[in-house]
Amino acid sequence: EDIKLAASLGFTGALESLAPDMLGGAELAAKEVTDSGNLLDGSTVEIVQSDSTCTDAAAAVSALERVVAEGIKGIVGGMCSGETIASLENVAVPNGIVMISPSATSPALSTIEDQGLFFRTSPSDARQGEVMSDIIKSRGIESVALTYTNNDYGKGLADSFQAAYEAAGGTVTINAAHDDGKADYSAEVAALAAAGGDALVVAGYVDQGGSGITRASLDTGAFETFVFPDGMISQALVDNFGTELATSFGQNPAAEGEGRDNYIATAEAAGFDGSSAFSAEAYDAAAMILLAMQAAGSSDPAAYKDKVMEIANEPGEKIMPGELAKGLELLAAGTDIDYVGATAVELVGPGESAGVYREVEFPEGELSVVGFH
Amino acid sequence: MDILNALVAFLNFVFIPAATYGAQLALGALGVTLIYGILRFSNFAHGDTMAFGTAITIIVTWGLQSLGISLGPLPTALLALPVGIAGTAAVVLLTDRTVYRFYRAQRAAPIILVMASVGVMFLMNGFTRLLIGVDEQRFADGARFVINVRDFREWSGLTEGLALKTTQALTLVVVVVVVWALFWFLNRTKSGKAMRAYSDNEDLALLSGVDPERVVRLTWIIAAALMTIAGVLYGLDKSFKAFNYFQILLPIFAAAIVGGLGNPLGAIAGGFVVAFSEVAITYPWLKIAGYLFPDWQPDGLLQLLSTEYKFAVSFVILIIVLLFKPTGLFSGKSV
Amino acid sequence: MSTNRQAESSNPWRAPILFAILAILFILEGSWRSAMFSGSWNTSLAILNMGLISAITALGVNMQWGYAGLFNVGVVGFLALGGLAPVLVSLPPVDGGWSSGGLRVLTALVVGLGTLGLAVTLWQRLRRGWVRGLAVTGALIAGFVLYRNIFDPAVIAIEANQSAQYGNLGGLGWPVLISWPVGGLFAAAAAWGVGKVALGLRSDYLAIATLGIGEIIVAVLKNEEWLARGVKNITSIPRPVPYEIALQQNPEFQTAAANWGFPLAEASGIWVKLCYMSLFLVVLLSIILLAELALKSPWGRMMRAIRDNETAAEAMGKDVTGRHLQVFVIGSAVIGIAGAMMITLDGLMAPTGYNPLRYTFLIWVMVIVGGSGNNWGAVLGAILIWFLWIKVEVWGPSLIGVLVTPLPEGGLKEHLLDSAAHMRFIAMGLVLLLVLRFSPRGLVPER
Amino acid sequence: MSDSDADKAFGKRGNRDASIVNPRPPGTVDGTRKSGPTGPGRAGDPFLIGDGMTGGYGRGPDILHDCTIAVEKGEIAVIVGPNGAGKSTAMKAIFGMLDLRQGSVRLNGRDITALNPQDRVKAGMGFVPQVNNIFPSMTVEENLEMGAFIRDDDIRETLQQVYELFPAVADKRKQAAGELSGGQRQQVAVSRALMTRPDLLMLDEPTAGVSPIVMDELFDRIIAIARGGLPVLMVEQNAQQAMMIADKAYVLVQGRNAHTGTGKELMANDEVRRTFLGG
Amino acid sequence: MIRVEDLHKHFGGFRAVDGASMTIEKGSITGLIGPNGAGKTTLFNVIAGVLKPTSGRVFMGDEDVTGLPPHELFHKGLLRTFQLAHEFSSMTVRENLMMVPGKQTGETIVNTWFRRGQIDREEEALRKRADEVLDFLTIRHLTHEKAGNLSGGQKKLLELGRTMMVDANIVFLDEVGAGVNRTLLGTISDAIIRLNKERGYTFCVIEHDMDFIGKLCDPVIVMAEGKVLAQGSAEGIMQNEQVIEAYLGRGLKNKEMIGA
Ligand SMILES: Nc1ncnc2c1ncn2[C@@H]1O[C@H](COP(=O)(O)OP(=O)(O)OP(=O)(O)O)[C@@H](O)[C@H]1O
Ligand SMILES: Nc1ncnc2c1ncn2[C@@H]1O[C@H](COP(=O)(O)OP(=O)(O)OP(=O)(O)O)[C@@H](O)[C@H]1O
Ligand SMILES: CC(C)C[C@H](N)C(=O)O
Ligand SMILES: [Mg+2]
Ligand SMILES: [Mg+2]
Repeated sequence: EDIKLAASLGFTGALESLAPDMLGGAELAAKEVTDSGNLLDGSTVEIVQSDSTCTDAAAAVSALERVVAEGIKGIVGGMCSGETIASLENVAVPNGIVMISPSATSPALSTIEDQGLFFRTSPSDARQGEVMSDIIKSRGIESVALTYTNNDYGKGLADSFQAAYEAAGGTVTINAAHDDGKADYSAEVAALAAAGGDALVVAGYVDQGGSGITRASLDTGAFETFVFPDGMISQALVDNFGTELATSFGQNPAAEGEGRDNYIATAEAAGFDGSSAFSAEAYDAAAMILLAMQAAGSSDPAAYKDKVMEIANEPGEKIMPGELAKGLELLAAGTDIDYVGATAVELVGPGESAGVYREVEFPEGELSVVGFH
Repeated sequence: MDILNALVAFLNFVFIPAATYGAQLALGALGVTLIYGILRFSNFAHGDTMAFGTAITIIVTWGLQSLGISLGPLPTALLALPVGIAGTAAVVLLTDRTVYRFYRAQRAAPIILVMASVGVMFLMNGFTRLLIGVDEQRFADGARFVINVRDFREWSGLTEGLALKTTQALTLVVVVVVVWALFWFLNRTKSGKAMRAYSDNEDLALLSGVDPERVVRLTWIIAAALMTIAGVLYGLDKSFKAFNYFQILLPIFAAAIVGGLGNPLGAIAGGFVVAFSEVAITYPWLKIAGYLFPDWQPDGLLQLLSTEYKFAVSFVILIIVLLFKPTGLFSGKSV
Repeated sequence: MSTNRQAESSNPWRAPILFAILAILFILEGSWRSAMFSGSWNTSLAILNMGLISAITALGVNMQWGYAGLFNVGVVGFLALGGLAPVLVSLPPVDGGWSSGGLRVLTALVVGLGTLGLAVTLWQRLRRGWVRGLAVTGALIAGFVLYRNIFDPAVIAIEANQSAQYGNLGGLGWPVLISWPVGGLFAAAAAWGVGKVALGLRSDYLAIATLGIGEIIVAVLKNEEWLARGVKNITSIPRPVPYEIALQQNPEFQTAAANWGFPLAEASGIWVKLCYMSLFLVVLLSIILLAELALKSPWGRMMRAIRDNETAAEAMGKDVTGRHLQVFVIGSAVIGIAGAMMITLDGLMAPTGYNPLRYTFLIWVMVIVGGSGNNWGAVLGAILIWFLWIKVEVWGPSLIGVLVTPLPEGGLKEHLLDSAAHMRFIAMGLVLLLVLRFSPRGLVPER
Repeated sequence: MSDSDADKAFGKRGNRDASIVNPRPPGTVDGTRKSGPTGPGRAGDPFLIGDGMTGGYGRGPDILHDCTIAVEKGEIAVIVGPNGAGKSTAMKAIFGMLDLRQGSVRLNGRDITALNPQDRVKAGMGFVPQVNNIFPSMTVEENLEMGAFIRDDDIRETLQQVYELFPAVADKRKQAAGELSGGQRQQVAVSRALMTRPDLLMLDEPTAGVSPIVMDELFDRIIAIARGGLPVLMVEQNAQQAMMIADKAYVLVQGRNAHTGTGKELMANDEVRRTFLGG
Repeated sequence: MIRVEDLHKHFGGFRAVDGASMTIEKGSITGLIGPNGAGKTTLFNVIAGVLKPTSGRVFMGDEDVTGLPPHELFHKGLLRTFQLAHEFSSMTVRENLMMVPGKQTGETIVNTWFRRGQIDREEEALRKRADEVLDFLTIRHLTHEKAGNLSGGQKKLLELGRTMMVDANIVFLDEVGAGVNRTLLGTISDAIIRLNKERGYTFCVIEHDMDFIGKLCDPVIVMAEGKVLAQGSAEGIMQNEQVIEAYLGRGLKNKEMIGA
């Protein structure tokens, strides 16, 4: 059989720079599985692209309708929460296709009516807010300014953080949105600087407004200490700012262990940046769809949707990135597996990643991990 | 002392950033206005052509850097700029030749030209991405600061710091030079006068022996230079990202309209009006008030509106400006 | 100019032929699986439905531009405002939303509007001079402070109410179809305000004012959570048509689907889309009917006269500003209706999606490509451009695939293939330029 | 100004939004056209002759039908005729602003039919159109400089001569031409054409809307110019005065030569006077 | 009929109309002449509501109409033509006429949906009236021509025709003669006289052709530099030294060079 999976990602539009590495992840998984020849008696897997544009729900839906017509058996995506919800409600549910999003993190997706078809390999932002609050408190910082990218991700994260932080006795001097892709962030930085605080929490995207805000804050001397959540933590951040982040820190979902490192290395060999945000999650999403198919012995979404939770969680043999062939073999043999993958997948509740976060610092212009939460 | 602190805070967070941004917008608006005045349509491809010119400049800059050539404290991109301008001019002339000239000869309604420019916008958009990709690119090198916050604090003994980046200083200087050169060109040289004459009355310019196609070519070349310079300065100061150059189109048009379309002086003023209204209106005055009235302890941030509305507010300002100056800031004289 | 218009005499068959070609495109899309087409009726109908909504939007823009020469660059704003209607009309009310601060918010809004009204009255009543300036400024500041004092706490209270799931006021729980005209009303009200300020002044005002209102409306939708949850989005907006899942479980439908020979899931999708399509067609055709009736009567003649020569029309007793306001409001209302329909179709309100490229420029392209001033042209342009906008996503990469075949394997080829997604824009640009080249007055020129 | 030019914006159509397109009237001549080669003239030609011209605008119907207009050195030739007869069209045809379908234009012993207007200026022709004949936002002096655009030599002397010829123009030299009154504009327009140092001056209704005193002034100048050796070809509706000064006069009707003769002859012709000159 | 009191209209610092006062009597054909730039057109525009005066008042009968917009003045019976013809160029000649009458049922958008019958009846009546006007102006053969294709003089006739579609009180004509063939101008002046006699229109006419003014107008008002310079009968004005000095001139100086 020739199995097609859709990669519904924003190849054009506001987050177009993240999409290629995410696609790379999904394709890597597909290639690994195809090459192994172990899936459902030697089926091959092909990834078809569907441009979700990240922001235009209608275009995302139309594009997805099209690939559904091509007979896809599962969807890796969508990318941004808004467009993901639209695709889920308008395409995936009506057509009964499984959808695993690597990056849609809005808490709203936890409660959505999904007929058991929707999963995600990233945790809900509700959790990260709490983790971030703990980290900041533990460093003895009592007041912060907060800026977030103005979408459901940024807003949700900012709100959950503010609630957690204030409950723990901290002060948020200002909670201001910034829009991505704007020409200039002077006004935002001026406002943040005027409000003051011991640190600035930048709940944004590293190659979007988040970096712009950080840059301008450093240049004008508005803040010296920054707190970065997942949208910001990446090699690009270190490249951009180097030693200027000596006192800054942050956290992002990333499990302990060699899974992630393996993945990054493999990705580099395959010619893309595996440490780019949500690239690993995309790999895991694709891998999980394929493993679930194997577990169900069928590529029919109605059959394999119930297997996703099984292969993702304990009990079973741990499967790391690069070991998909082994996983398929085990499943074919009827052995239970526990897919760990590049992001230490552990699905909880309605099928979303439980979320292990690593705490990082940037001494001497290098990213270094100081602990896990 | 406190008054000085207040002043420095204002300069650092409002004045210098807004002036830089305003200068970048002004250059963009100048190009828009020039094309509007002479070719008679609003060029929607402006932002994406800026991106294209910048992309060429960046690639050349990389080449120079890899050869070890640099400009000392100034960004190497300045050396690459002429190449960028030449490349952009070539591309723009090619589009004129293949797209706009047809409609000019047909005397098509100008809205058609506007829509054709939307088509060109899509093309440029795609080509830029093919050329340099979608990622963010930083290409500023050389010294980062003329004055930085820490040095300023030490030197002045104030609590507030003041920073002036090389790129900011560069932007302001370049804008002054470019604007002066443009005005000198338009008002003093024969070719400049031919351009103004053509803009004023096409047929009569023809009857005076002006070659209209030469004027058109000249306009595109100057516009290409303005676009590339604006794009590179903007990219140096912020960073290069193809998508942002589409986003900057809106404020550029706003600036050009407020200034009175077709009017170069207006374009410059418009750029600064837009920039300052964006930054100043949403500024929380708490800190400055704190310096000026140390005893007053307001509970809010003294922010008129939150920054989410900065763009919206700047439009309201623009409408108010227009209500008091119904023909734009500088009407009458045009390109 | 005039000559070149006369020469291109309009062929009465032009529009029907073009519509037939368009129909064939959709049929191919629905039935022929190939490199060019998906061969799925679901895709075909999905494109068509969105195309119909675009057509209604384009009709609204065409009324403003084609009939009256008004340049509206805030299409996205009116569309978004219309989209607010389904949220406020058809969602069930949120428990505790109203009691936590609903009335106070309404009071605050009344205070805000009252302040503006007061300021305008003062401006008109008082004599020119510094007293007037002072009085107006004073009234505005006082009003603003009062407004913020009532508004802010109320909003905080509402947004705190079950903020993860709601945090908004919710709607009235009425049938969603009612929200379509309501969306029109919303947009019309905003247009009236904009028109009052900007029309009758230099035409640039309208451009700036609409550009601004577009930004403002979208900013409000993004940031005013109490209204429609802002960027946290509203999902599961009720539908006027059955749900696929319900159909799939309905035995009658199951047998019907079997009779047609379609798989159940596919059949349910097609059925739902057909339902939407009929609703949209009814709206579209009624709007066209009303518009054509108006155009082919003294009102239309008056509008043509105004567009032709404002000064002379004014001297011949026509209230040019009044008519402009009328057309602007009506056109915006039509856009608002389309906005409400779009949200109904999407079932989702995500304000971050309202970007001007897609909802202002693309609509303009539709109107101009179709032929401004001509209702059928606008419809044709809208559906065609929407079709292409969706299809170039496929055609672009295949195009680049064909283009690079002669290239040697290596970095450049790799790079080009990687960038295939951006071919969408290049292909779109090419299509647009080609259409404009071969029919520079639009596909179906006016008259 | 206020109520005249403003609404021509889009070829007299609506959609005149100033925020996307420049509302100033666009040109009517295709500036992209390239010149063809010039040919030899014919023996016995007058200084300028538009010979057997037939043609119209764009792809529209013929407006001129086998129409011939000529002028000799030192003479004034006047074209009169009813509105819409094709007088302005004939002038434009001679100047290459529309394609001739038949006939030729010969100047000073050369066949210039294939030249575009820009090159005819270089060949020594000066033209003052009926409307839109100044650069409104440029100063009067800049208007004159534009007149001298094709010249590379020192223009100060010519400038001085023109100022002497038109003192009213000299007074306003620093003012934007668009701020002048109708009569002054006409003088600027004629001055601009003179700055080219043309070998031939063509004027399309230079006195329309001009007060009697300024009209006399203009006619005086035109006579002086012509007698200075520069041939003048002009269209006039103030036929009675025009006929008085005309060495040669053409009556055009529906694009054809209806009557030709000296001004005095035509004035003496009763039928011509009644039907065309309003006598 | 129309009384103008101490009217000023300044553009920036420039005083285009500088304290003009005049009265246009009911039933008269008043001429308005003056050098180029005297402010005649500006005065017209102020009276017709196109421009707002800097100061001064305009009365129509006893009513103060200063600053009313043009379309309201139209409904009070004040009509005007333009110095350069302002036809609706993309509409036919007949449509140009039919659009003139105000308060048509079919001009209200709701009526176009629900009252087609009445609209059709009104249109029929309008069409008839338009054809009568075209007959009167002797351009019936151009009924279906696009107005933009008319020649200069025909456009001026059409402008005049529009004033006949409704019952006007006063008509302002701005240089109907400029660029118009003198023979055709005779037809136009006949038409003006007939309208004045048969329908009792009051006219105010700007013109530079003194034959035309002399034949048609009484009284004649002379403006210069934004002020009223003189006023009186046509013959009287043409003898007035000041007027000759400022406006009429004394004929050609280069007479001796003619007809060499
Ligand atoms: N640009 C144009 N396109 C098409 N037809 C035109 C154009 N200009 C003029 N015409 C037509 O050509 C004919 C002759 O026009 P022309 O301007 O030559 O007349 P004219 O003799 O100069 O009249 P007038 O005395 O009114 O200036 C008229 O019927 C006119 O409608
Ligand atoms: N919008 C304007 N802005 C500035 N100046 C103006 C404007 N309109 C008219 N003027 C000036 O006002 C003066 C009077 O102009 P107006 O058109 O009333 O003269 P006129 O008496 O009608 O002359 P003509 O006989 O040439 O038509 C002129 O000097 C003119 O330049
Ligand atoms: C691609 C991601 C950064 C998207 C983001 N997490 C969202 O939910 O919208
Ligand atoms: Mg003429
Ligand atoms: Mg006048």
